[in-house]
Amino acid sequence: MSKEEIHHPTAKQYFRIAMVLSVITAIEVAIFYLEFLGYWMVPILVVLSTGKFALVAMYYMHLRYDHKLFTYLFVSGVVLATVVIFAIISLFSFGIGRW
Amino acid sequence: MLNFNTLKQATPLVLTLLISLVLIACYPEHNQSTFDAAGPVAEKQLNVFWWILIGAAIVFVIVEAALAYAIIKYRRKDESETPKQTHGNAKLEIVWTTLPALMLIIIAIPTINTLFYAAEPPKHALEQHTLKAIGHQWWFEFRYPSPLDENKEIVTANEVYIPVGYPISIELDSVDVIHSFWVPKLAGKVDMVPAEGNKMWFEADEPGVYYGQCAEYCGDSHANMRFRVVAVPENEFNDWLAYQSAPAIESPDALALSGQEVFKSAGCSGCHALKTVVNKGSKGRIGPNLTHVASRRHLAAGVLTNSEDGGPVNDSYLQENLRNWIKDPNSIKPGNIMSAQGVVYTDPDRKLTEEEISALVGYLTTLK
Amino acid sequence: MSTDVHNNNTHEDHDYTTTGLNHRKMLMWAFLGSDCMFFGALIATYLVYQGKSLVGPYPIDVFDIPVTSVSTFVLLMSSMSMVLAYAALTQNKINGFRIWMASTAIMGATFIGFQVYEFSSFSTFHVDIESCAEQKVKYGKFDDYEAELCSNAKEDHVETHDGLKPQTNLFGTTFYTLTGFHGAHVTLGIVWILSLLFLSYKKGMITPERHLDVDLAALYWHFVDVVWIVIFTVIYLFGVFPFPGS
Amino acid sequence: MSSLPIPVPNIKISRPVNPTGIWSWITTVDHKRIGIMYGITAFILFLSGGIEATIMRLQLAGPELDIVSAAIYNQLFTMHGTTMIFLAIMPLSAAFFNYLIPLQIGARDVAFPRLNAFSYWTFLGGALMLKLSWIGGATDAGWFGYAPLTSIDQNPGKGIDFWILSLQILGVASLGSAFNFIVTIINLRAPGMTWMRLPLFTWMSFITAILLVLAFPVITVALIELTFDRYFAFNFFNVANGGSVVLWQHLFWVFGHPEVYILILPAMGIVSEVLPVFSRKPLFGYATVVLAGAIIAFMGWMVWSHHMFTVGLGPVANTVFTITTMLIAVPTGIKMFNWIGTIWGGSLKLNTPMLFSLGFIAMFLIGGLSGVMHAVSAHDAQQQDTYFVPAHIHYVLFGGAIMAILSGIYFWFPKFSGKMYSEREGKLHFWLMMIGQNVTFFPMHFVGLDGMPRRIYTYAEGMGWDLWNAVATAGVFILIAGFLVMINNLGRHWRNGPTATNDPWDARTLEWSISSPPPHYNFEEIPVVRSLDDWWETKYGTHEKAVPVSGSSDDAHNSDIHMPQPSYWPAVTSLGLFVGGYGIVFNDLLFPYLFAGIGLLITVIGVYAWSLEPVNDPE
Ligand code: HEA
Ligand code: HEA
Ligand code: HEC
Ligand code: CUA
Ligand SMILES: [Cu+2]
Repeated sequence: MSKEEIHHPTAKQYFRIAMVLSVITAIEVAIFYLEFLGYWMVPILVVLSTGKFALVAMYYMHLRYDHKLFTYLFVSGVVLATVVIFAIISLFSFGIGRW
Repeated sequence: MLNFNTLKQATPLVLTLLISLVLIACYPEHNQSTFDAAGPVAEKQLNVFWWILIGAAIVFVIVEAALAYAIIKYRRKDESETPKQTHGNAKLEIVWTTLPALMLIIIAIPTINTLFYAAEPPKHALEQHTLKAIGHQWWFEFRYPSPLDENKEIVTANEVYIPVGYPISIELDSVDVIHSFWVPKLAGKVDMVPAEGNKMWFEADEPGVYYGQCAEYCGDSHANMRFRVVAVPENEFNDWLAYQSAPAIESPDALALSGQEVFKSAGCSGCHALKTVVNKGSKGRIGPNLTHVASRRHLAAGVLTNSEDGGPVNDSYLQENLRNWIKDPNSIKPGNIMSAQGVVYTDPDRKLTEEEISALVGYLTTLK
Repeated sequence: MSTDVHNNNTHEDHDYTTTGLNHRKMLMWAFLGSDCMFFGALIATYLVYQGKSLVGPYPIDVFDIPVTSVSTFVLLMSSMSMVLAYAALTQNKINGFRIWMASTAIMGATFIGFQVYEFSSFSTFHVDIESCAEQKVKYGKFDDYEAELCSNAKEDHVETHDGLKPQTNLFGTTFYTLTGFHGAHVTLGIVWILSLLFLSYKKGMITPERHLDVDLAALYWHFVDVVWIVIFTVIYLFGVFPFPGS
Repeated sequence: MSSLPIPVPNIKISRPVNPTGIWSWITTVDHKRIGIMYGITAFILFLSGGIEATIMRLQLAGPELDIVSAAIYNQLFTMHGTTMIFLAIMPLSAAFFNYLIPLQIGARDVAFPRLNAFSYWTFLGGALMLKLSWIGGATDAGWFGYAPLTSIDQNPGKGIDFWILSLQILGVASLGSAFNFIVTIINLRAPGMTWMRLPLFTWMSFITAILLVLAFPVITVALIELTFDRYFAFNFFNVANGGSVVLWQHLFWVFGHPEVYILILPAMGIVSEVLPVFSRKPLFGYATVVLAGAIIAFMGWMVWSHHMFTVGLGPVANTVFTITTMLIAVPTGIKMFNWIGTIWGGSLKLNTPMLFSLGFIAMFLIGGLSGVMHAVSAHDAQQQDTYFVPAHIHYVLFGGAIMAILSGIYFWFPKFSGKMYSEREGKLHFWLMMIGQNVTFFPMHFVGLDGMPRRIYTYAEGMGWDLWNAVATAGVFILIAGFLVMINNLGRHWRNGPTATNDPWDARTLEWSISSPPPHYNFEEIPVVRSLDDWWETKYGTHEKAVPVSGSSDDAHNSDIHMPQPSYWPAVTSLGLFVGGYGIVFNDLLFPYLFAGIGLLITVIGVYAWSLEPVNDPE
């Protein structure tokens, strides 16, 4: 009943996104076994999974087509959670923790 | 009738209070006053405090004065008056954003400086002046590196001697919960975090007895977890350490001998050690080391005083305190582990008799 | 203007709202933002304790990446099926809706099944000295680390640690808690989806006009999916990666 | 809309029709009634926290007193802190949210009336659970419950379990109401009520609600971890297996610091409403004050380790947190100066609410400055865990939050009661508060810097602390006198005070445009807002523009007033949580987790019935 529906992707597009998601997952797992990457694996995997995250949020959760407000509500949680995770880890790594 | 005039009067009142804060708290009798710094760390920390106190006083006076002025000046005189409807002033707002920020930056500089100063002992700190302080519910264990054997440590409790004029590094640890090691006149506190330890340092400028107290809430008798730092000249310190390394005195006195028996049979020796030299890093006993308990000015972690005005130990005080303590530790330190776990306190059948107590007191008094 | 008060409440969907957005949908988004902090705190705990376990088993001992990859794939597909259910409903294809909903629930349940399998196999896991060589083949990576592990296993693993329980070490504690709470979210989602499926057999309960009821469940379901995306990468893929100090 | 078929076979769920008496309160979904229930409950809980404080002060009046035992004292300060923060100030703020936000934004109710009722009942359950734990030994690990004092080894009693479970339940309540107000404020603003026309109290409440939904999950996780440690021997905070007790501190304060701004922002909102009214002048720098509030909330996330300066995070981390903490003084200062800018050049009428708001500025300043002194981490090593911290706490929480809340109570008293209180007694109350709190809390600065640790049940003679402790104890009696005056004043006049007019203060916001107390449906006609301080501009004919920026009253479906129907299910659902909470604490009773299961069942039934009950009455 609201205007948003008009723009919603079709079933076919949903399916295509699912394929992309599966392929990325497959790539992730493959990369995991590429030992020579060493620590480079971390940023690569972070980028790939962020991509998956974004795809699901934007299309399956139709954030792309909805009001920006929803994006703000959700992304503020995502960003804050990420920042807090990093802050706590770094406090432990140069504090009295044993890293 | 109360009215705004009272508020007007409140400002000088609060100011007077602020000044008396300085006066009262500087008064040297106060054993744990942070205003009576007796070492470089505490001094530097105190200096930062003066900076921020001055800053705060300035802000306080400006804001309260503006508030009081506005209240007096702009009272409603006529019910129908409508003042000019001002909505804001960007310039003013910028001013009162930047000025406080500047002020804080100025204060941040000595703060950070002191922070780093207090964090690491100075380069000239000596290895032999590194001691360990270990928090127990509710007393402190101290360990010195043995001057004779680098694999040994000398254990004492609740009273820690340091040589005047040397930076002392302290490795902090705890066996149970978080405690905090604090001697206000020598340095700000640092927490004793179980398993993660911590470190700090301080130095005493003058000989004297400095009061310390556990500052992190640690359970029932947190209030009774105190200790003393005794700063003495270097030679006296060395003598003291040599004396502490010696094992407990065997007194020929009959009462003491029977007390020694009771000490074993009543299970005291299960928790209390009677020799001070132990292997480095070995696990401590549940209770404080008693080898030289009679040489300490206080009993039960600074709660009972065995001397008059911090002077030498007075035997009659000591005996009375020992008696009270052994009779009913719980009345002196609620919740303490000795009465919670010592079999003579938990098992009514094995309750100490008066004679046994007297014997124990007699024996412990000989442990100079 | 009439002032008489009718004591009835029109459905929230039809009320005037300032932004034109639906109340419940906004609530859902705010909740999801908040739930990010919930998982954030759990993940932070996991990462702080990564590599700090005093005894094994360690992630590298128990994780079976191929298996988890499959369950990850299943969860991803369930997200697709959920979005297709929603699309079917908006086009008034009620049967399509039911089929996709059912398949979402089934895939969710499959995921939970994998998790149950994983938990039970972890908790009965033990390092077998003989199979050390075999283990190496199984992962085929980080040989030094594995070798070290196997030699450790000779010393203490076998008798002292029989299986990974939450009580065993920090890894067990944090791993089970984090993935367990994710599993609980999935389970709740399944209950919700099944309730909707059930309601769709009641006349007038699930209609294209009331697609919002399904939309909310779908948002929740996709959220649970994105959380898993993070967990899979950060916990599983990084978990067997030898971080400094671990 | 026609009524919907009832989905659950053979079970007829219907909503209560015009219940009366106690049932009308239990089933109510009216935000005004819920607000009043929140307020009264929280005020009683505040008194209980005050009584706990009074006993503590008596014990500390002199050295080595023996009024309560160490064990009881430790329970007292823990319960006092927890009560004041979670059961007094937060719900008192919630009372204002409930009562005022719909009125201020021109709405007839909140977005989710039943969720609102649920929040209240859940809060009540959590509060009862915590307070009843006095029977049999309450929690005694301090309000921030540092590990490992809360571990099962250290603390085998049920007190900690009650504390954990009640905080979890209270968390559900807070989250519920925070979500509700986020949606309400975004979505139920009257036509023309743009963001920059939102009354300040509503703005600050909105920011608070956002803080709540982001902060509470963190404490929820921390408490879950603690629960698992205690109940199932997990290792989160178990040092023996490599756990870190410092992790608890991080998790707690990641929540805890935003929490203190959750306590103060609504208070700042109240003050920002009161000052303009009694100065007859708009708020100075409205946009800046709003922005400063948002910045405080944002920066509140970056400072949590200032509670951990002595834990040993190292000088680098301490430096970072020193700087971020100090910077928070800047936006707070902006607010302070804007408030002074508001009264500057105004026409001040020193009625009771105004006095309390001015008192707030004077007292919160002291608390803020001692906060900045804490932020000076080099010297915080001397202040941390001494009475200097309680001095700070009470100046910001009593001098700040409580003063502002009292200001709000007097300010809106005519609105929610329809009666006038006695101005003379109100002023007496104010002066007793001002004198009482300074006599009680100012000496804490002295003893703190004089080396008196906090949380000690007794202290030795000759430490130099005797005098100021005695003074502090004396101060409490002034406070008690003050509160007795207040209870008498408001209690008496609520029943038979003179009738209040709709707008006794010549106020500025929409709630004053309707009758006192407001009708069930609030606004006969949803107002169309044309400017900030719309009601004032309407009265004085000084609107910014003649036409609203957007929307018209047509948008609001004015023709019919639809009010939500009462419902049983919110209360039932909360009851389930309460029972479940008890069931978990007494998990060993009868069958393990039997009562927890029953609680869960009740909750599930409640939730299903709630979501399936007809949205309009079938009768
Ligand atoms: C309402 C609650 C509230 C509020 C608003 C604040 C506000 C602040 N708090 Fe406070 N705080 C608590 C509640 C609160 N606090 C509690 C409950 C604890 C103890 C927890 C416990 O241990 O039990 C605590 C503890 C606490 C600590 C830890 C102390 C310790 O344990 O060692 C610190 C340290 O930095 C701190 C700092 C601050 C600062 C910098 C502010 C700032 O936001 C204050 C800013 C305001 C001003 C500065 C005044 C106005 C500004 C101006 C007029 C501008 C000009 C000013 C300058 C240039 C300085 N607080
Ligand atoms: C909102 C927060 C708030 C408020 C309002 C108060 C109010 C008071 N607080 Fe508290 N306080 C805290 C929050 C608060 N406190 C916190 C968070 C802690 C830290 C806890 C911890 O360490 O874990 C603390 C700790 C704390 C301590 C330190 C304890 C210790 O460390 O050992 C002390 C000591 O004096 C104290 C005293 C008081 C007093 C005297 C009041 C007074 O203002 C109370 C005044 C109110 C009353 C006296 C009630 C009045 C009315 C009546 C009694 C009327 C009669 C009754 C009927 C008719 C029914 N508080
Ligand atoms: C379960 C272990 C345990 C047993 C058994 C025990 N104690 Fe103790 N004892 C302690 C602990 C723990 C303390 C420290 C108490 C405190 O300060 O909180 C202590 C303190 C003392 C002190 C004060 C020491 C000081 O440095 O101030 C004396 C003296 C003492 N015990 C004597 C005895 C005697 C005599 C017995 C035998 C009857 C005994 N203890 C049995 C654990 C024990
Ligand atoms: Cu140890 Cu307090
Ligand atoms: Cu803080």
